[in-house]
Parts: sequence; C-alpha cells; structure tokens
Amino acid sequence: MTAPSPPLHASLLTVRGLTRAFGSTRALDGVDLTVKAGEVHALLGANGAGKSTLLAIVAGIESADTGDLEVAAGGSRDRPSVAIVYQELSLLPHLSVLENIATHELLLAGRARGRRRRARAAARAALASLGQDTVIDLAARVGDLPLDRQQMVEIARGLAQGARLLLLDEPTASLNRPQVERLFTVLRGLTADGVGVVLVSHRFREIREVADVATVLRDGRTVADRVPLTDIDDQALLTAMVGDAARALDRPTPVADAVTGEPPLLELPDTEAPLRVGPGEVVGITSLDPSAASDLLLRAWGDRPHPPGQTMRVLGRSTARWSPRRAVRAGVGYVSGNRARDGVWGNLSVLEHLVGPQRVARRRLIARPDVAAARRLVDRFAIKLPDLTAPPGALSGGNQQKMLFARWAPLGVRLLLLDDPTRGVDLHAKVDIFQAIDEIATDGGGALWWSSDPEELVARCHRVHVLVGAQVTATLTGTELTETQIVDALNASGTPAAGTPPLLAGSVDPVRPAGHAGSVEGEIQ
Amino acid sequence: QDSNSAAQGQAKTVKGLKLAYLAPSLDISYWQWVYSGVRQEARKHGIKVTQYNANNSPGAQLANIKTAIAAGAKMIVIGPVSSTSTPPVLAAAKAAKVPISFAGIGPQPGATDYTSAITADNHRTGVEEGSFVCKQAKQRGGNKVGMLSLPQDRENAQKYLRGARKSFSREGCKLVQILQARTLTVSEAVSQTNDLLTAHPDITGIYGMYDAAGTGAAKVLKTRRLVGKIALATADGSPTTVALLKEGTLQGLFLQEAVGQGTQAVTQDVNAMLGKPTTRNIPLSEPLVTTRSLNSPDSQKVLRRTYPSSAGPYN
Amino acid sequence: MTTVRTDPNDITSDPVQPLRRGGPRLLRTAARFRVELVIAFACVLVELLLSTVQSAAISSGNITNIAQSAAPLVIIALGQLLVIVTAGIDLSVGSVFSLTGIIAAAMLNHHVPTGVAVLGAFAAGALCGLVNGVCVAVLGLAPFIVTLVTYSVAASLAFVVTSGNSQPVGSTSFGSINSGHYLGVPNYLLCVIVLVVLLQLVLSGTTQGRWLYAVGSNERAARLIGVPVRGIKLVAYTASGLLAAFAAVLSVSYLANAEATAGNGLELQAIAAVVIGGASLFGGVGSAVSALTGAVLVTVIQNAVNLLGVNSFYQGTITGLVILLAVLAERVTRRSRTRGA
Amino acid sequence: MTTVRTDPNDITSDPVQPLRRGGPRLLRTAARFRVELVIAFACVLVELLLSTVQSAAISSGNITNIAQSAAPLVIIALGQLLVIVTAGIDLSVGSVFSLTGIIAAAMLNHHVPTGVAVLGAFAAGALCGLVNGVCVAVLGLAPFIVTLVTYSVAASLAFVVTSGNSQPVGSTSFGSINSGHYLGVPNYLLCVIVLVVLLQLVLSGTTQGRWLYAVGSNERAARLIGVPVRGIKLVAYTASGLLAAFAAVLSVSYLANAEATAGNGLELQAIAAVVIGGASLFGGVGSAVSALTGAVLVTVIQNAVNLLGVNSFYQGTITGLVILLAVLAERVTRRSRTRGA
Ligand SMILES: Nc1ncnc2c1ncn2[C@@H]1O[C@H](COP(=O)(O)OP(=O)(O)OP(=O)(O)O)[C@@H](O)[C@H]1O
Ligand SMILES: Nc1ncnc2c1ncn2[C@@H]1O[C@H](COP(=O)(O)OP(=O)(O)OP(=O)(O)O)[C@@H](O)[C@H]1O
Ligand SMILES: [Mg+2]
Ligand SMILES: [Mg+2]
Repeated sequence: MTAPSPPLHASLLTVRGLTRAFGSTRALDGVDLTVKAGEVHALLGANGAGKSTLLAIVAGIESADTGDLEVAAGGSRDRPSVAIVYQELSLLPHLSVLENIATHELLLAGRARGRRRRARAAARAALASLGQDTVIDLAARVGDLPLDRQQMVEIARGLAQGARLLLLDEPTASLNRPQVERLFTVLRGLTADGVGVVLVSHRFREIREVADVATVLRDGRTVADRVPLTDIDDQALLTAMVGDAARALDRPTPVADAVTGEPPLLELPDTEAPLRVGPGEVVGITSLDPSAASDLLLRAWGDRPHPPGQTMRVLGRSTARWSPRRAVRAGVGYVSGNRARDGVWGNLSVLEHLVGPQRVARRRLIARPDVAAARRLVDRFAIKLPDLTAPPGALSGGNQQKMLFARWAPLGVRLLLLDDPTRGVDLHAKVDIFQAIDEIATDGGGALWWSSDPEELVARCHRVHVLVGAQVTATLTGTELTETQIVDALNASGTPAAGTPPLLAGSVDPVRPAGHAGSVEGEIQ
Repeated sequence: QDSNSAAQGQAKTVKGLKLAYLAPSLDISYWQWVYSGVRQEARKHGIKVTQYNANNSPGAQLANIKTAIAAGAKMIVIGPVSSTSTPPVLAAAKAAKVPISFAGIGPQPGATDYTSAITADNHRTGVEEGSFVCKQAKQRGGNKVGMLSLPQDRENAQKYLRGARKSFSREGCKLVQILQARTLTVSEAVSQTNDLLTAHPDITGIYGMYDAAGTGAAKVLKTRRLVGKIALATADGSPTTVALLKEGTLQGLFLQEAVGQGTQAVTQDVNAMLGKPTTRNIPLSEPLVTTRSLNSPDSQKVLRRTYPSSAGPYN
Repeated sequence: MTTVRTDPNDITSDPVQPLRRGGPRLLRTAARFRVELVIAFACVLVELLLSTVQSAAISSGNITNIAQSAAPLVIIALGQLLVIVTAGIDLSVGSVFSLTGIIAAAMLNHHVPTGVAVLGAFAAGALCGLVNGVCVAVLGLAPFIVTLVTYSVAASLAFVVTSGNSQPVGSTSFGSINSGHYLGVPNYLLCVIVLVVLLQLVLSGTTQGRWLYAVGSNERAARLIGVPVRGIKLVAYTASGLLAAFAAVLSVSYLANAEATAGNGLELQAIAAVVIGGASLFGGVGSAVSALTGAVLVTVIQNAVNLLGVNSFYQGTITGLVILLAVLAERVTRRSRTRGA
Repeated sequence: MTTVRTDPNDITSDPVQPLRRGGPRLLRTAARFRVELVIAFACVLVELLLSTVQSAAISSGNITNIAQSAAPLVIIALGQLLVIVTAGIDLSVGSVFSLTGIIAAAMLNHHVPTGVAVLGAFAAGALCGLVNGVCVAVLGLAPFIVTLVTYSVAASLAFVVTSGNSQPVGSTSFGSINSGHYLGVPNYLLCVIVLVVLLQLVLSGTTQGRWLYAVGSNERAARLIGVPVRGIKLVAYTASGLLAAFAAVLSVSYLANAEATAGNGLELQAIAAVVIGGASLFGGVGSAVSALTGAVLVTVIQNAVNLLGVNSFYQGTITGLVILLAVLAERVTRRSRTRGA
C-alpha cells in the first residue's frame, strides 16, 4: 500500500453543521458526523431522514448548501479517498461485470501495460472476497444479472477501489443472509486495516452484528452522535429515529388463522411438494437464487409464461391465459423490490404512481385522480414527500418503495404477490406494511412473499417453502420456522450451480479470506 | 397605400418594383439558371427580385406565393412543383392582380389566368433524343437501350419518356430498363448505370434525362472503358456535361434553355405591367448540340441561353 | 370533462419540476406548460421583430397564410407526439401523407363521393399506422426500422397508385373541407383547434392518455401493473397514421391537387416540431400543445425568412439558427429556474 | 492491443444474451456478433438468390460495384454508430457530406494542392461535428434538434460555397485517392477495412471506446464513476463529422464531381444501416461491424432491385420489405435462442 494507513481511531471524516435543501424540502438541516479509522459506523434514520443525501455529499456527488466537511483520508488519482456504494445502484447495464467492478483500472487509468490483467485480477479478487467469484461470470452483462448479484457487483466495485473511507448505502437491502455474512467478514477485515466504513441499514440485527458506533439522523438533524452500540437498545434507537411516535418493536404474530376447507388462493399442483396459499395464509418462499422466486411470482402474476405442461391456479382461475391486467381485475396485487426496474416511472408524479393500479382495475375513461384518497395513503404509510405532483426522484429510496406498496391498499386485493416488498423500508414503516398484509389475511385473503430477510419471513409467515427452481424442497411451519432452520434448509438445497455456495450462518472462517480487499489492493499496486 | 396601385396594365414604369421568382426546388441547378436569367432581365428594368424555394411541396409553393404577395411582389415568375399544383397559385395571383409567367413547367391544361408560359417541349425533345440515341446505338451494332430517368412523378419526365418510346418503337430500338432517380445525384446515377450495365451488358445506348445522369453514366463508361462503344446522350446540360461532350464521352446534349426561359418570363411580365401585348404560350425546343457542332456560333448562343457564365466555361 | 384540464392536482407533463404546493392556479398551469410558453413567446417575438421591417407580417392575410400552411404540420406533429411519448418514432408520416392524399384524389377523380374518398384515405392512413403498430408492439421490432420501411413502401405505393401522375382535384365539395367555415371560423383552423384540445384532454385527462406516458417512461413498470402496453402502442401508431391521412385530406382539399411527393420531408419536420415543443425522444414527456407550438414556430420562421426576402441559399442557415436560439432560450429559462429553486 | 479483440471476456455488443460460461472461443465470438452475422448472412443470401436469376450478380464486376457504392455509406455509418452508442443521433452527416465534398472540389478547382484540399474538407467536417458536440455535450441541447439545425445550415452552406453549381474535379492526384491501389487492394476498400477494424478495436479494446458504451448505457452512472462524459460526446460527434468528410473525399475522388445535394438522404440511410446492424437508438449497444453489415445490406438490396429491373415505382416497396425480413430473421433467431436457453 502506498498511502500510509492513518492510525486507528484517527478521524477520517468530520462533518459539521451540513445543510442541504431541495426546493422547500430541507433534506439536511445541520448534520454532524465523525467517522474514525478502523470502525464500522452505522448511519441510522427513518426513510427520508437524509442518510443518502449526506453520503452523496461526502462522496462529492452532491454539493452542500452550508457547513463544514473534512475528509482526512488523503486520496490520489489512483486511489480515491472515498468509495461509495449507492442505494439506487449506479451500474452500467450494457457493460460487463469486469468493466463495472474494475472501472478504475479499465475505464479510468491510463494505458499502462498489463492493465487488463490487473483489472481482471482485482475484479476477481473483489468478487472472491464476497464469495461471488463462482456465481458471477466476469464476462456477463450486468443488466442481465438479478438484483442481488447486481448489488454484489456494486459492492465489489466499492471494495476494488481500495479507499480509506467506504460508504455503504443500504448494501444489504437485497442480499440474502449468507451474502450478508460474507460482506460483514470482509468489512471486519477492512476495519482491521484501518479503513473506516459507514454503513446504512434498516436491519438492527445486522447493525449490531458488525457496527461499533451509530449516528442517528432525524429530519436532517443529528439526534444521536457516535453512540456506542453497546450503550443503546433497539427501542431507544428506534425512538431516536422516529421520535415519540415509536411503535413497539415486538410485532404481533399474524392474527389470522388459515381457514380450512376453503378453495386455495394460489395453487401450484405440479410440483413435488405442492405450493399452496390458502385463505388467511401468509406464505413465505425462499431460495438461494432470487430469480427462481421472482419467476414463480411473475408466473402467478401473468407476466411470465408457464413452462410446458405446468399450470397454476390463482383465485380459483386457471392461469393458462393470464396477464397482469386479468390478475389485477381478479383481485391480485404485485409489489417488486426492484423499484427502479419494475415500478418507478421517472417522468410521472407520485400521484400517478399511487392511482396506477386503480386505473387498471376500474376501466374508467376519465383519469381523474382521487387526490383525497392518495393523501390518505400518504398519511397511512407515512410517505415523506414534498408534494403529490413531485416526481419519484424527489423521494428517498424507502419512500419510493412505500409508495409502490401503498398503491395496492385501496383495491381490496385478495392475494398479494410480494417480491421483496420492504426493500429499503425502515423498521418503523415496515409495521404499516405488515399491518396492511395482516388486514388482507384477516379478511380471508393471503400473500405469497419472497424476502431477502429471513427475520421478516419468520416474524410474519404461517409457513415458509424453500425453493429450488419451481420445486419446493422443504416446508417449515410452527416451531420449525426459525431463522436458523431457514438458513440450514437453504444450504441443504443449494448446489453450487444453483446459487450462492453453501455457507452456514456463523460458520464463516474467522480468518481473513485470502481475497479480501486489502490484498486486492496489494495486487493492484 | 393602395396595394394595387401598380396593377396590371396601369403602370408607367416597372422601375423599383418587386418581382418574385418561385422555384420548385434548388436540388437541380436548372432552377438556379432560370433564376439567373430572371435576374439578368430584371436588372435591365430596374426590378428587384426575390427567390422562393418550395422544396417540391405544393403546400410550400402556395404559402410562398402568398408570402411574396404580402411582401409586396408586383410580378411573379414561377417554376411550379407540377402543372396540377398551379390552380390555387393562379387564383392567388389573380386575386392580387399580379401578372404571373411560367418557366420550365407550364400551368394545368385549360388554365387561362396567367400571363405567359415559357416551357421546354419535353415531348418533342423526348422524340428527338430517343431518335438520336437509337441511331447512335444502332451504329454501334445493337438496338438495346437503357434509360436513366427523372422521377416519373414529374410530368416532364413522363413527357420525355412518352416521346422517347415513340422514337424507339418507330426506329426499332428496345428500351430494356428504366432506372428512376430519387436523389438526382451523380453517385446515384453511377450506381444505377453500373447496375444497368451489369444486368444488360449488351446495350449500346444510354438515354439520360437529367444532367447528373449524363455525368454519372459518363463516369461509368470511362471506368469500364466503354466510351464510344455505348452511345450516351442526355437532356439539360451544364459545364460538366459540356466538357464531357467536348471530350466525346457524351455524343449529344439536348440543352434546355434555362436562362432564356428566365429572361422571356420577365419580359412577358413587364409587358403585362406596361399594358403591352404578351404571348400566352412560348414552347421552346431543346436544341441538340453534338461533339462536332459544339464550337459553332449557333451552339455557343444556345449555351449562353442555357446556363450563366458564372456556372462555368462554355467550351 | 372540462374540469379535468384545470384540476390543480393533475399531473404536469414536465418531468423535472416538482410543482410547489398551493400557489395561484394560473401560475401552476404556466409552470406546467413552461416549454410550450417559451416557444409560443418565440413565435410572437419573431413576428413582432419582423413587423418592424415588413409591416405586412402582422397583417391578417399573412397570419391566415401562416395558419393555413401550419395546419397539416400541426396535425401530423400531433400523431408523431403520441408515438414519441411512448418512446417510439414514426418516420412514415411523410409518405403516408403523400399516399393518402393521392388515394383521396384518385378516388375523387373516379367520381367516388367525397365522404367515401375521405374515409378511404383515413382507412389507408390508419392501416399504415396499424402495420407499424403491429411490427413494433407485437413483433417487437425497432420503431426506427419499421417506420423507415413503411416510409419507403408508402412512398413507393404513392407512385404506383396513379403511375406517378399528380392528381388535380376538381370536386368543390371536397374543396370546401378546407375552405368552409363554421361559426365564422375556417374549417382548417377549427380542425387544428379541435384536435389539439381533444388530444390534450385525452393525454392529460384519460386513462389511456396517462398510459401513453407510463409506457414511454418505464415500459416494464407499466406492463407489471397491467397496463395494456401492446394495445397502447398499437393505438399510438394507428392514430399517427390516421392523423397523417387527416392532414393529407385537408391539404389536398386546400391545394386541389395531390402529388406523390407532397409529404417529402414532413416526417423530419414533424419530429423536429414535437422535440422543439419540449418532448423527449426517450419517451414519457410532451403535450399536444407542445406539438402545436413547435409546428407553428417552424412555420413562422419559414414565413419570416421568406418575407424578409433572404437569399434562398441562406434560408437553411437562418432557419436553423433561429430554431437553435429558441431551443437555447428554453434551455436557459430551465437553468435559471432550477438555480433559483 | 491486438490481444484485446479476441479476449473471450470482452464485452458483447448484444444486449440480450448473457454469455454462457466457457464454450469454445469461436462460438463465443459468434454469439457476440450474432446480429451482425445474421445480417451478413442476409446479404449473402440476397446475392445468391439473385444470381439464380441474373448470373452477373456474383461477377467480380458487380461485387466491385457494390463495394464501391457501399464504401461512403459504411464510413458515414461508422461515425453515426459512435454517436448512437452514446444514445445520441447525428442527422447532419448527409449535409456535411455534401458541404465537405463541395469544399474539397472548390479548393482543387482553385488550384490548391490535393493534400491541403483534403485537409480542408476534413477540418470543415470536424468543425461541423464539433459544433454538434458542443451544443449537445456542453449546452445540453437535444441531439435531434442540434443536428437537424446543423443539417439545415450545412446543406444551405453547400449551396452558398459554389452558388449551387456542381464542381467537376480534374485533378488526377485527387482521383487516385479512391482509385489507387496498395498491395493490390483498391484504396477505397482499404479505407473501409482499416476504419472498421480500427474502430472495432477502439470500441472494444480501448478506454475511450468503453467510455462510449458507458455514456450510452447510463450517463449518470458514468459521470459518477468519473468518465469525462462531455469529452466523450464531443469526440463522438466530432468523429462523426470527420468521417462524413472522409466519405465525401472518397466519393468526390471517385466521381470526379461534387454536388451540393450529393449527400441527400444519407443520414437516414446511415442511421438505418446502424440500427439494422443491431445498434439501439437508446444507446450502449452496437459495434463497428454492425455499421458495416447494415450498410452493406442496404447497398446489396438496392443493387439487387436494380439488377432485377424491378419497376422503379415498386423499388421502395421491395427494398422496404427485404429490410423488414432481415430484421425479422434477426428477431426470430433471438427468440429461438432465448427459448432454447
Ligand atoms: N432530488 C431531490 N429533490 C427533492 N427532494 C429530494 C431529492 N433528493 C432527496 N430529497 C428529499 O430529501 C430527503 C432526504 O432524502 P434521502 O434520500 O437522503 O433519505 P434517506 O435517509 O436516504 O432515506 P431512505 O432510508 O429511504 O433511503 C427526503 O425527504 C427526500 O424527499
Ligand atoms: N409479458 C410477457 N409475455 C411473454 N413472455 C415474457 C413476458 N415478460 C417476460 N417474458 C419472458 O421473460 C424473458 C425475460 O424477460 P425480462 O428480461 O423482461 O425479465 P427478467 O428475466 O426478470 O430480467 P432479469 O432476470 O434480467 O432481471 C423474456 O425474454 C420473455 O421470454
Ligand atoms: Mg437512502
Ligand atoms: Mg429475472
């Protein structure tokens, strides 16, 4: 390493009184943040608190209106002082994984000899440290990868830069548990080398697993500055994030019980262990390969043809001739966590997003949006936004996601197809989403729910199926339904070709893996 | 001020008046040469000339004449987009009591509300050029002829073709292929001639209908070393084709007297303004100039009436 | 339905500016049509500047002249707009204009009644558009290629129909389609006004109109909530063909003449008009008013250049530079607004 | 740098197909250039079918003809491709072609040495491109409008330079630019081959080449990474102007004649060639080979139609339908591959 490592516990980043306004919205209103070398620093706050804005300013992408910002980690052209992993991914979809990870070597450095070889080594090492080198082909086009792998590519890019200060904006939002653990191992290795890491996440458990201190933002202000995580419990953290309005974290278990004897809401009869969602049931599905679950959900939704010979029954109807339009009108709803690709219309207003499904369901000619109903949705799901006519780009990531979920609420949906619906939604706001799902189940409806977060499935589902392709390989219910059991079943289902290699929770080699970012740098230099 | 103070037949002088020249397009230099004749004659009378371009659109042509009248034009010379596009133009000129003369292309048959039409006799030229090409082709031991045509949506192209067919059938030549231009560029004519010769290597004559056809075909004949073996004649004529005529690559040029049409049209308009007699229809022939006759005084005079000296040398 | 347009919560076609809540309704509408206003202002400015040199510029005769020559372009630009909002492009409109004009004229010359001739032209235009729509929406081909093919085929058929002969039209009942009046307003103007208002209402006030923007903004997201993406695209392309036929009928009725080349270059003019008016070729942005203002600006500049008697060789230069200025002015107002916000 | 091209991990220009890991290198390269191969196959098929009717079709003379008439289009399409990969469009190339050809010819006719005349044309072409680049990259204006303005201005200036008169070129040294040979290969062919290979290497193997794709793929992300987006766009538009001038010089040298209208319609042909070859107007996709195959297909079809002596009224129809078939074939192979995978 050429740049001298700053001593541990020296300040890498000092932010004082930073403000930033977008029109009349004060995104940052006097924020303080101090990050020291060798620590994982959790940056917490409800959706729209200003976390992403703050990180963007630190990374030099946004400008602040007022305030001081000092980055002590000296950078150079070859080695930036700050690397950032964006919440809304900033990948080049038409380019290869290699080119997206080794951007610096391939796209930015001069034409030194051996550039491509070094780039390949660096990219491979960065992927290997994340345990992805066997599942992600360096030659693959990034736009063809599923979201979790795109997220891994974006993280690998951040690691490959070898920066002293690493900003991670919700890097785990679409990752499964083994992927998360792999990432955290890498982060621990980096901090041991004196790198400072800022980690944004809405999953308290992950925060406690890896972070040392936390800074909490509320409405663009620092409300807790560098609190050691050992000194504060979850309830206190939540109170700091959302103020007095904090709700209890111990969420109710699903109230509704499966109604027996009624026809199922969704039935996939042709598999070995049939997949079934009964009235009143919330059924989770999990798999190492998220596209298997995505595929299944899209088939139920009518956007993907069934494989030959297979069928599915949804709300008692055959899905031989099925489409999202028929599904909406039959009382099905669909929410995807890949909001940029599957949900957001960059040119249209929030209001248009909120009334979209209603317009499909109600075949009216005149598109007069029910503004009052939209306002009620905004209130009910606490969507933070400047104006109903604002474009979705003016909303924080979590608020965009809430917007995409909220729009199904007024439709009287009987079956919800959920593809990681809470991606990036804060803990507090998740409760609103959970309640909405509960209400549907109580009324005899149900949900089929894929989540990257097993904690969520355990807390909310009656039953969780483990999938390999469209095949159910295991079903967990009752007392079996625990996070450990889910992870075990996943690992048992996993073949290296099918997804992430088997990795048991907590069984990660404590010794730094050979290919972590520190040695990546070594190879680059 | 009364906008019709200089109405037809009332004026004492045309000095200082405005004249509008409406060209169908500027893609063909022909309309520039008409313009140059218009300006030559207008300068003599102290008339100011403005040129308008219709880009081959009848809609633009009608907008142009209305604009010209709004801008104070008291006389009009027009090369229309097509004969059939002229009725609304004539109506506009009549409403404004402005004399209007045609150059190159005439009004719709049956129209009466115009001062004069100075046109080339395309049909007659078609007959003459067809006969010339056929004779030349037969001298070269064949009777198959190819044609590089103007787009056949133009009535001059249709008249040329009809005339040429008449001669071919009368004199025993076979028109084996007609290739229609789209962009009227030399490079288009080159590809078309190449394709013509590939598909019909046995032709001994090429009939060109526009100037670039002559240039393009000549280029191919030179490249393929077929000069003299395949006869080539074309209508129009420009410094480029005259040079080709001189060197013998082209055997005949049927010159359209563009400059002459421009001067005639202005003369007729001026006569109308001053109340002097005008001639309704002036069909001009397209005289043939051959390699041998090029240097004769008659031919030189024809050349001067075809394109202005600014376009290039005459010999 | 008229209330729809003035609904303060109705959504702007302007993607960038979040509207401030509250504020006078007039200001909000102005903000919503900012680009269109700037371009309309540019039109007026050109005419006013011109009138200082050439007083005939603002005579009623000249204004009628501008309106009459802008009418077909506006109508074609409206169709183009529908397609461009879906992130497509329709290069065939110029040829479809020529072809349908020729068809109408040829039918009239075969003594077909005026109404039938008009319907025939409309059917031909809609058919061309439908073919485009099927190739794009159902077969999934690139709009640029598909409509370039239709452009080439329609242009060629326009020659075939009448062997390349232009068609004078004698029918007075056909002529009155353009020249007639209704309540003192000439028909061509009425058509333009009705179409612009109607399409603006459809675009901003109906479900299908909003779906056009959704499809152009993120097609996959639209498909995933059940928007009939294919149907919407089919309708957009078919409407574009139909409107080209409408423009052709008006134009042939005015000129009493149809030619196989009458629409040459109209496709580029129409696309330019729509983009100058503020639409984006990447889809999701644009309004019927933008098609109107863009098309009028193009016509006004052409008229100004002619009135000034600019040497025709230089006309392209002047026209180009004025358009550039107008677009720059639009860009500058956008800058300053963003800065100020 | 030659190793770069055969790098199996190099990036495909194909947006849809994730490459399967492993597999023989040849197959991977074939997959990478799938669209290009289908179109090349279509070209060969057209010629072979044609030769059953007209044996002269595959004579060396005819192939030379095709090559000679395709050369300028290929070169212009290469420039167009650079712009289209960045998600832009360059409508000005046809006019720039005319203008620079006229400039070169006028200089030669004023007894300027050949080298200087060529450089003068190149400089004029690059300047036009640079103006486009500045308006798009620095002023942030829409490429469609900007290049439409340049198109209009350059076309107008082409008339101004020589008052609309076409310029015969007598210079033999200038003529030998096209007709000369090097190692038995005629110069025009050499130019095309060198340019295609060079640009393909630049696009797939150099930093700047990859930047072009980065900008077209996700401009915002590219800017965040640190790609000099403005510079890249400037280079793309300038190169497009320069290549148009290059094509003009070759063409004028061949024809020994320059006209103000020589480039009419070339812009649409060039865009069509690039899109037929597989590039996307939304950016990020396309290869130099795609520009080549697309341009050759367009030329081959034209040649076939002429050789068959198709009635010129129907030529547009036939040409259009063959292009549609080729694009459909390309689409079908994509389908079946996806199904099979
Ligand atoms: N471009 C913009 N225009 C207007 N407002 C914006 C813009 N970007 C962010 N904001 C506003 O700034 C505030 C902070 O947004 P930011 O994205 O920083 O939140 P966040 O803490 O990252 O939330 P999340 O957890 O949902 O990602 C939000 O209220 C948002 O609406
Ligand atoms: N509406 C549809 N009708 C028929 N087939 C569809 C439809 N939508 C998607 N498909 C099929 O799915 C394939 C892939 O679609 P697409 O790339 O849009 O989604 P995806 O596979 O989820 O994307 P990714 O996995 O790369 O994130 C298509 O080639 C098509 O065969
Ligand atoms: Mg955020
Ligand atoms: Mg997928």
